[in-house]
Amino acid sequence: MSGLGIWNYVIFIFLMMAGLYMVISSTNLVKKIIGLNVFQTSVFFMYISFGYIDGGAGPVLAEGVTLYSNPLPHVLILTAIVVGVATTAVGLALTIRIKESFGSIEEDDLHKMDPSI
Amino acid sequence: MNDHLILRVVGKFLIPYVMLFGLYVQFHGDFGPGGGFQAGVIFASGFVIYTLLFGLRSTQQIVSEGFLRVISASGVLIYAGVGVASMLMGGEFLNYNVLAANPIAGQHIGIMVIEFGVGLTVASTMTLLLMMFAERGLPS
Amino acid sequence: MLTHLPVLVVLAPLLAAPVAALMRGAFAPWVVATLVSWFSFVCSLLLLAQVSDQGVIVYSMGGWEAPWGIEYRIDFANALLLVLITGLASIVMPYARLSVRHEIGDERSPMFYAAMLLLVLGLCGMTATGDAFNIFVFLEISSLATYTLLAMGKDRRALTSSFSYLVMGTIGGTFYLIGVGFLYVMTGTLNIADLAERLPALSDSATVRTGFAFIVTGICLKLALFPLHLWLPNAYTFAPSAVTALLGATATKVAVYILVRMVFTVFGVEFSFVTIPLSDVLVPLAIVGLLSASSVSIMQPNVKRMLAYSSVAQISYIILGIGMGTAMGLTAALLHVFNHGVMKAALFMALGAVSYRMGGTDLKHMNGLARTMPLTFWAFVIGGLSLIGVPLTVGFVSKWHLILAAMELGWWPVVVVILVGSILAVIYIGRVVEAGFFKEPEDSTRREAPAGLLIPLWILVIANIWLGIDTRLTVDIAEAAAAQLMAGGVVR
Amino acid sequence: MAVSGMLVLTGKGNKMTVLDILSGILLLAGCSLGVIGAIGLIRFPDFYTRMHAAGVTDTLCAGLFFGGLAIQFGLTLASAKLLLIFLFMLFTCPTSSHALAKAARHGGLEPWTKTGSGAAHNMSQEGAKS
Amino acid sequence: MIVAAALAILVAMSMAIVRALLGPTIYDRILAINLFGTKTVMLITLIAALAGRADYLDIALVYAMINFIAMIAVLKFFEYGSLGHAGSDGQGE
Amino acid sequence: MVLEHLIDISLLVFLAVISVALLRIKDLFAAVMIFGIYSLTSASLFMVLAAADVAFTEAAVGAGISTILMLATLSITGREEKTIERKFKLLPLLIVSITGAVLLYGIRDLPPFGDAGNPAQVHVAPRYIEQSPVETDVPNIVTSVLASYRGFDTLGEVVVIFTAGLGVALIIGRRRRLPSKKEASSHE
Repeated sequence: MSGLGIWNYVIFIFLMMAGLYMVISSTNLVKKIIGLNVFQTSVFFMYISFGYIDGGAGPVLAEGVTLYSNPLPHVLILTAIVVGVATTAVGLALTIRIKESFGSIEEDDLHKMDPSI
Repeated sequence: MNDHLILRVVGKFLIPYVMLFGLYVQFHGDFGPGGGFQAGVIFASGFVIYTLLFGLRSTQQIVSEGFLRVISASGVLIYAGVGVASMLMGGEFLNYNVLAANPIAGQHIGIMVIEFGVGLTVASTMTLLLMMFAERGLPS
Repeated sequence: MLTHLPVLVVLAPLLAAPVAALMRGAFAPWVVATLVSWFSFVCSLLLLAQVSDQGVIVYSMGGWEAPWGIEYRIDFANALLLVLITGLASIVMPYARLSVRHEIGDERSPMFYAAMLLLVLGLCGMTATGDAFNIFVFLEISSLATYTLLAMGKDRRALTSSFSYLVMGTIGGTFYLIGVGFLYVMTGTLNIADLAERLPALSDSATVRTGFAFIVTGICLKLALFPLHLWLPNAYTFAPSAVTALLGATATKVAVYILVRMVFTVFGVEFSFVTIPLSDVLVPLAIVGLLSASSVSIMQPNVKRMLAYSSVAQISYIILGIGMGTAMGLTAALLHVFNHGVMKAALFMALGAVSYRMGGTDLKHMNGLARTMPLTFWAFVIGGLSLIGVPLTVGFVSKWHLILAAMELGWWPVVVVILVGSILAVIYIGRVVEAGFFKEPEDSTRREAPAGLLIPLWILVIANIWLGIDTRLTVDIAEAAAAQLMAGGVVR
Repeated sequence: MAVSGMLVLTGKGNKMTVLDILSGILLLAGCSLGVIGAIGLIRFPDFYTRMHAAGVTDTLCAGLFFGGLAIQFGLTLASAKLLLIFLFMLFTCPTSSHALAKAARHGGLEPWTKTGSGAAHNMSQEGAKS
Repeated sequence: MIVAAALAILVAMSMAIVRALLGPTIYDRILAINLFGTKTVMLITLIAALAGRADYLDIALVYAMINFIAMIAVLKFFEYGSLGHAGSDGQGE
Repeated sequence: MVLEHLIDISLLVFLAVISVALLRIKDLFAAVMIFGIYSLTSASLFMVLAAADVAFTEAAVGAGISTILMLATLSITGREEKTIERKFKLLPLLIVSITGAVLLYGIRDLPPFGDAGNPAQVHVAPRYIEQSPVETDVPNIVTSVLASYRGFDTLGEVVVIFTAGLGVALIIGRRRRLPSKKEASSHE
């Protein structure tokens, strides 16, 4: 089981790094935001795995169930998902304005227009 | 989407059920998965479908942006208001126990009202977000 | 009512922000914002008094006691920070009226003030809370408000600067989240005091160390420590003046506070400076950052940008103090957090007044300012002297303590670096002063900034001098805070 | 995951009733339809044929599958919910398939023919964008 | 039996992903995503049955709904280039 | 239990494949759609990990709202990512490798996956599970923790949403478009 657990975490880290790489290396602003989302989602997986118990039911009380998984990470991640979508919305709004005032959403183009960006 | 007649008909038919489902999720959140946030998003998707099928202007005739802003702010105020009420009634901020004679009843009232506040803010803000994004996309 | 003080500080802007957002025109929301920030300021002052009377104040949200619910835990360090944030907010808000009308326009003012209130709310919430995850939530509130406010600048580059801050800030916030997750999985708690109790037994764990690394890196992104500071200069340069004044003075300071709280309270001095050689990382970065940012700021043609780089340098001083890992160093760091907030706000407000009259903040706009806008200019000069660290100003107090702390450790090269940093500050402030006194203005008619800008500005300038002469208040509190933090801060 | 899962489903039941067998048949039929549709999605030469494979099987596959599960759940709220989901999909799946096909036709995507297969393959994204 | 069902769904999902990644036209991707969505709904109902929780079926319903909305949004974007557009009749423009 | 692991592993592999595809794809429209698949898959993964509420939210938010907002953005900004010559970027790769290596170091000492005796499962959480029916009488523990025990976090969450709405309204809200903007956008 522990081997499987480690395998889980390794994939989460892979996803995290794929997201982070997308954020840092893409020049397109929309792509950056997608990357941010991927990055954050993989962190959410990590949290939920922290609260997972083998054979534990979802934390909704039911007859005859004694083992529940940990509700606290779920609560935290609910909040974090909301934060993520809020950031996404503001980021996309900024992207629209950047497109309207610079005519491009490619970081390279923006940099060419104004080296200080 | 005038040329997608079938889509329009089916979509229009589904919208009330989607919103009903949103209400179900809102008030069933105590017993199963769901709650104010999810309900708000689902309720907002009713407006999303309408906007997609019939255009932004039609949606704006149903709900104005100003109205949505009021709702969005009032959700926050309702939530914080529960906290203030519990402070005024002698408990800590957001201590629902003091809201009723019996702590359990107080918790029920508190959770119900704040979930309602969450639902209001989320539903209105999500609709508002979509409307603002769609507005920018229309040819001016 | 006094028992509710910790939450009232945060609650007032929380209730006011939605109300302000719904108002019409520019005047009503401004009144609301100003009154609310004054109210919060009074609350924080009372809170500080309460802390010095009764020691640590604990307030359990929802009546659920600590590890299960969220608690607010106020000691000297956060009381001091709360006074700084709300105090500066209550000075910047009155100041904002004219500059917002000038830079934002009446139409968007209500939402602008609401965003300012949300920023204050987020910063206060981060400072007051005693829960590691609650910090993240309020961090994101303040960040979202910041992204919005930064994008309000007139220059179109404000948008790109805001976007890059959004990306960096989100990465920083997520790093912090990863770190807190690692701590949670090892201890099962999110409460800071509880974490502090449980972590020492786990100092060997690779997971805890990784958590530490991620938390520190995430916060350092937010506080713009040297190699991670790239978002800051543009953000400060293109933001509206009122926003720059509030942000430049408070946002990074709160991040510093979170760093201090994490390093000293949660992980403890033992873990942070002995098990993990934090000093070996922070001190070199701070020194390089200090020298490079100061040098870069000398070359800036835009005074606002120059001050932004100087902010990076000043943050390096603070990090230097933290990196020493001693009570003296921490005292100096906390002092500088407070004092730098006061002086940077004054400087940015003075620049806002210049931009209000002259239409820009380039060096050429400063020409002959001593004649055209003498009051504004003298305010700038005093702020600048404070930045350099001239005696009788606040800047001197904190630098003096920093030098004392370095000498206590026998770090003579660091003392030299601090002095060199001050000399560099003399050069970059000197350029502006030279332009103001000796260059000919294009139009030498006297056009002082309006009283609405000058009065708040001069209140801060007087605070600069007063706190520089009467050092008892700040130094005592900072020393008490440092003592509490060094002791682990877990005072049950 | 709960240990109190449905015993029959996990194969730990001691007796197989007629209903179990029926539900098994429904499940297997549904799933094989799903796989067939997916294979079609991969193997067929152009969009319209793929749509034929996927769109046609999709609803029936879901219907059979839900029917199988509903038998397992018995006459409870769960079966009612399954029925609701099925009804929802019954309306939406064909609708979206129809809309998609129509959009593709309007977008200028030509059906594949044995002789003119090149046309379909030239239909790159740039072409479809118009 | 249930294992076979789960396997079948997973295989179908993986094929849908392959089609979504390969394209070649954008319509193929949309179709693949639609198929993927319905298979996800089936997977969720399967998980709900495994856990014996009727509550989880609500989530399957949300999936079906989101799938439909995303579908309309994609089509709308694709045909009209904007989400707020009313359509070819120009109503309300 | 084998079946759940099977589903778990398959979903993880799907996610890994999708994330690589997202990195490589050039058409932003396709990227957004594939991101939709990513969200749906991640929501299924949350279901497998017994987090129904999270799956609910992720499906509604990630696959629903985020995707639609991204599509709305693309309808304004255009859907092609500029094809630049693929420069080999050393710095991002370096940063990512270092971060990944630190994380891999960090998971060495993690408590065993899914064990009921982990510190996180024995310290704070049991109170929620045992006392929540008594103290709040709400069967869904996630709701009771969300709304009561950690209600202040949720207040923060609502404020976050409100802030996002306010921010977007300030940034792209309806107002007269300035002619200078159009000039600026026309010179490309």
